[in-house]
Amino acid sequence: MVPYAWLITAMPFIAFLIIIGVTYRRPLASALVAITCTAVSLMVSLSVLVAVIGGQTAELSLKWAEISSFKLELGVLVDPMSAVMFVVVSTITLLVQIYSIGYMHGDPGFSRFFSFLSLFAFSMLGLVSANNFLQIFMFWELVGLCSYLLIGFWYDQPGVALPPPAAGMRAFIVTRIGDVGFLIGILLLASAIPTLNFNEIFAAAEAGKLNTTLLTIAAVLIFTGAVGKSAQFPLHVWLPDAMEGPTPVSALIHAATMVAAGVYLVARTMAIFAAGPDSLLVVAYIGGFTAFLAASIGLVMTDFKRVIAYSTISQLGYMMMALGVSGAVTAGMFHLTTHAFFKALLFLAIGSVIHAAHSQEMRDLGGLGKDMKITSLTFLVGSLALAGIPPFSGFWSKDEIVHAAFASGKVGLGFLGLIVAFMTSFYIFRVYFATFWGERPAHQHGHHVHESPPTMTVPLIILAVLAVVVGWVGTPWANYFAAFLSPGEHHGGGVEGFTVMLMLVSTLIALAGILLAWAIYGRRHYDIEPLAEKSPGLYAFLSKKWFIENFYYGVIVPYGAVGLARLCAWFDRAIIDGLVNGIAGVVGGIGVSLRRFQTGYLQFYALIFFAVVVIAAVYLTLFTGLSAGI
Amino acid sequence: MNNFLVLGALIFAIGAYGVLTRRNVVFIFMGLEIMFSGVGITLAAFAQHIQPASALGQIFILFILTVAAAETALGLAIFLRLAKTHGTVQADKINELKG
Amino acid sequence: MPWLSLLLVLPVLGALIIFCTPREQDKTVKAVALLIGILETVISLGLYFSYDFHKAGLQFIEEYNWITTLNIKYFLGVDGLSLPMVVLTTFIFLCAVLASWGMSHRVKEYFFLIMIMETAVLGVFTSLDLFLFFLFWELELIPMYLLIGIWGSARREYAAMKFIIYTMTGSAFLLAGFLAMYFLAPERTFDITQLAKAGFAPGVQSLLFVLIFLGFAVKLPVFPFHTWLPDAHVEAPAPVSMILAGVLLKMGGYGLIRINVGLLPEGVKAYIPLLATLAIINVLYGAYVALGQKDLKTMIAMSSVSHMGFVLLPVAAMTPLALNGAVLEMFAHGTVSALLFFCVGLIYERAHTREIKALEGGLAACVPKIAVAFIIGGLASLGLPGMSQFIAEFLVFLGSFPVLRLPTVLGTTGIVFTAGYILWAIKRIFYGPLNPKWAHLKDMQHSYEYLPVVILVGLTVLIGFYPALITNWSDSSLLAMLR
Amino acid sequence: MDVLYNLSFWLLAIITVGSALMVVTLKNLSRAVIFLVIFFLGVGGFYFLMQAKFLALIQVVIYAGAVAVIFAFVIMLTPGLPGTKIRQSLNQGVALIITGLFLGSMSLLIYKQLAGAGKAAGIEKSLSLKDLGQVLFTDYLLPFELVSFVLLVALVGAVLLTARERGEGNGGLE
Repeated sequence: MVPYAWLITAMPFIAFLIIIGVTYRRPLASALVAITCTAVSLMVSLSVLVAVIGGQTAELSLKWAEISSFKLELGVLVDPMSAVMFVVVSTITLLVQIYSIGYMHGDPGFSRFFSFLSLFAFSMLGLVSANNFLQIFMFWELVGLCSYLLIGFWYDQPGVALPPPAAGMRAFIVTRIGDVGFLIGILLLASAIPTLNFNEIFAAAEAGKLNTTLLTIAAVLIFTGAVGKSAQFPLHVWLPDAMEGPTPVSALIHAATMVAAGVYLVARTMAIFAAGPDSLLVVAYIGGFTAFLAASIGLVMTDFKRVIAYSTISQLGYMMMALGVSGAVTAGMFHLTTHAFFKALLFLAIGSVIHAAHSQEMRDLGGLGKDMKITSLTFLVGSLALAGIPPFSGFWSKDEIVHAAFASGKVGLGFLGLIVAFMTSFYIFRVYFATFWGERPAHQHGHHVHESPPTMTVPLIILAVLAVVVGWVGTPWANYFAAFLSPGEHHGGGVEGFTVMLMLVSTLIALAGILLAWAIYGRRHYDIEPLAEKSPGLYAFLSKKWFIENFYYGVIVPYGAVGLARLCAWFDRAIIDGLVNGIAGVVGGIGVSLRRFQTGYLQFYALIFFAVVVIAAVYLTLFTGLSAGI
Repeated sequence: MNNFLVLGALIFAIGAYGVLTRRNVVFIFMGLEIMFSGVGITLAAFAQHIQPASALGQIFILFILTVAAAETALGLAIFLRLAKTHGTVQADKINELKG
Repeated sequence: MPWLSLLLVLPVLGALIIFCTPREQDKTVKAVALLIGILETVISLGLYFSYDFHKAGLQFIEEYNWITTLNIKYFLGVDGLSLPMVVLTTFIFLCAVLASWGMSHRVKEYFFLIMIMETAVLGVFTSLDLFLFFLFWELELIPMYLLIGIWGSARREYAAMKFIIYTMTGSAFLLAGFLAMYFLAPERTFDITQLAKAGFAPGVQSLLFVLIFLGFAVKLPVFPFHTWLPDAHVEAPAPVSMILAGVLLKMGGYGLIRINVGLLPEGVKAYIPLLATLAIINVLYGAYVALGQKDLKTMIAMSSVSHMGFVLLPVAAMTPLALNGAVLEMFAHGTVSALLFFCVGLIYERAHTREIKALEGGLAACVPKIAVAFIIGGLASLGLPGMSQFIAEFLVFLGSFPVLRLPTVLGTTGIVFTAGYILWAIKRIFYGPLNPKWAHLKDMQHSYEYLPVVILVGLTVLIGFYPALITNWSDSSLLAMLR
Repeated sequence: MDVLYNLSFWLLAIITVGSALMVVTLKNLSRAVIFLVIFFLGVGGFYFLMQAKFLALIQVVIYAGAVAVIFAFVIMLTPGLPGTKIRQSLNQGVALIITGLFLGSMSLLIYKQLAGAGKAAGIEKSLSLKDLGQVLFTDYLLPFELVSFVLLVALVGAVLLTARERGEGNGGLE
């Protein structure tokens, strides 16, 4: 099936075209088209994965344009990393699409929604399959577009915290700042070696043909792109806002796939990072700091969707840290995979809650576990996976990261990882207890809550199963995942005492977080925040998100961008144009004074004319050689 | 030949003087005619002196004469029109070219 | 068959027919203009695809002596640099004719002028004799002046006057440069192909460069000669804006590449820092000014200034890759800006305002099709992959970076600001709850409203998906030129 | 021969210059026209002296005949014009200086530069009318036709300009 790998990318695009061209007015047909095409993609992805496990890899390439002997190509790179991503992306896309039939039921933009979802699947799969920098950048931008369109999907709604189109715009522009860095990184590489093909560049980098400093700078610049897309500090601010989009979108784009594209990018270009090792430090520390920053904010958010959004940022930070400390792709990609499943699960589960209770504010919710058994149970599975309780998938991948941090000698980052693990299990169970346990708040009693329809619960169940089992491919005893992804290296040969101890410690830490959450929120309805009473300063600091957004949207945007722009516009009008008009005025003045000569009397003109001719004649006669004879 | 040339220049100058000083448009035209004649004489003198065998000079004058005649006819027609619309034939009363 | 002459003569013929049509028969006038527009497009496409780009160089040459004593020739020919511009021109004029279908004020004169202008613009792109080039260059001004001055909005006379004075001043320098070149050439000639071999001394080249650059800089426009553009755009009717942004600016870019780069490479080299600086000022300053605009049309006009910086940057870099990007950028920006101006025209026609603040309020709900068209145009303008401008700008960056590192890096930041002002405008105008005062607005209904959108979006997407359609043509010619 | 030639030259010169002066100085239009006719005849005489017989003929027929008659017609067609005295213009002094300067510089030029060349201007064989026609209708056919077209346009234009517009009434000077 490997030669047909391009179908994986092409199918969703076909779906997109069919939906906007043919079935736009028939919502259910649109959904069917989208799901069928994604299913085909998934099938091809699975067969490709099987083939790749069997040892096949391939690089399909198509010459797109050749300009001054510089080749631009489009291609499909089939290797273990992309094969895994194909399966992850198409699986989650398929489940989210099925889920959306129920979630988006009756929405006037139903077909539009599915066309955008298909376009996104196309872009994301194209990004994954890229075999060169141009292609990955193109699809990188396209997933950004889909994100923009889908965040602002309900373009005429007021939104929860800000209007969806505004959120979409912020998301696009903030990520684009990162993209500029990415673009410059690509340009830097292309100026050193005249190609954009991954394998050629990596081969050159590994062979040491390229300058180390250049590679380090290029790697950091590429990482800038990942910082934007994967919502790492300092460009993380867009992701919580992106929660204004429909929840299936949050699950698919802003939890499982697109935000992980940054991690995938770093993993994909690891050869460049490895050749400029200082860049890995940047990756590790930015990742670690982001993990901590986001987790700390997640502790105090009262909108549960935002809690999970910050959790996503935090987990992405984890992945970056994994890539940074290990200098290898395995741990980060493993966490990406497990996280994709359990985070999609969490989002879809809270989507189910939002769908039923029409609120995402924890103060308004509580005691939903009785009415929504499936949702409650699947959310619990997701929470356990996120918290890192064995044998759920999150445990294995998270443990590998912490282990890698300690193993690399960056003990600080290792401890940071453990602290974040504690915070993680605390905040996610805070959400769980506050939403599904306890009593419903008094003002919500009249509103009866139903379990969601099967189109929504079935994907939840499937994802819950996956969230449990996916981690088993990468246990320290038998790390098939690592062996598959980087076959050359030595993996899971023996489990040392340190590994076992670390597993125990991290499990205990996670359990402690759960217990603390239960102690505070488990027994009563969530309405007061103990931290707010005990340490109002810290609480304000956290709930204002470290004042980072205040700085961005309160200082940089109004003064640095809009204010400066208005100043420029004024400058253009008043100074530049004024200068021009001033010159015009001077010329006009000269014209007015010259106008006196225009008496309008023909004979006056004739006189002047003749006089000039005569003067010329006299001059020629007397003062030039003309009169001296021929 | 020099005499002819000087004569041509003299006639031209007289015509120009007329054009410049007269107020009546008809007089201006007469001045113009005189100027044309001066040019014609000069041209004929040169033609005879430099290239007597070729007909070029004479043909040139012929064309000038023709065009001048046409010009006079048109000019006088304009004059009549002017007299009708402006009620004056004095050039210094007509200043529509004033900017 | 003298196809190029036919290309030039057809619009004049159309203009004559329109001239002879009785005043009341608007329909006939429009039909004639449309017919000519379609014929021109078909011919230009025919030329485009029968041009053999493997062989590079000038083809379809027509050369006749015109004014023998001055060695001025009627010399036409196209290569991979001018052909995309020719095709762009015919398409944009076709769209402009369609966009003018609803015109009711002095229809005959309007289409007459449009036809004359088409000839002039095509003449600029096809003539290979500088004298002829200049003739067409000037011929284009008159219809434009009248089109802005008669069919414009409130301050039309001011804008038209500003336009003509600016460009005439530029033309004066241009003419001086051409004449200087004519007299300095070993054998007095205006023939571009011969001037390319003239081998001017570097000092002479840099002098000539300044003169000619000034002429083209006004047209492109380059900061600080750009202030005519917003005024002209704002006052001109929408179809004229389409032509102005779609084609006329490209004359400046084309001239820069054909004459400044092609004939005076040493001159370019002498001014690389200045050119790169100006290009970056264009990109960033243009974007910033656009961000600060209150009027939608001014905003798009300033975005043109910003994007034309991406045409100037390759001129400074002078690498084939970057210049290919510049050609592509000119083509792409031609279609995209025409699309945007067309959409603004549609909105203005309905809402009678262009003020972003006044328009605010969920127009997507009442005019979804216009909204989609504008959003596609906006996304293309901010360089979305799959649209032509992305690949153009990518090539510009790719080609310029090895030569001009810092300017290119600064230039790339421009894409953020572009995204900023375009998305901001889209958000404010089309999104949000529907403002009741706009509830009565009608969406696109007529085929003459759909067709330009379809054509322009089609071209944008086509080139975005398959840029080789332009680069295969431009590449060989540019390589030959730079060699 | 020479004497006769010189004599006739000087005589013609006096007549021509004198009548030209009269034309530009007289205040009475009708008399000025008479002097114009004399002037034209004098110019014709010069052409004759310069062996350009055909030109002389043309000069007499067209100018002394037709053009002068047009002038006369115009003067008479314009009410209140014949016989009235019309003031000279203001710029007499300036005009005099300028024309004088012109004349001076020209004379200087002619006498200095063409000093030795005058002798060659003897009596040459005159071009026959046949030769002239031969050249005119072969080599210069196109200009000839063009000039005839110009004449036609002038004719149409003159008619158009002087024709009364519809509804203009009887026109004329008020």
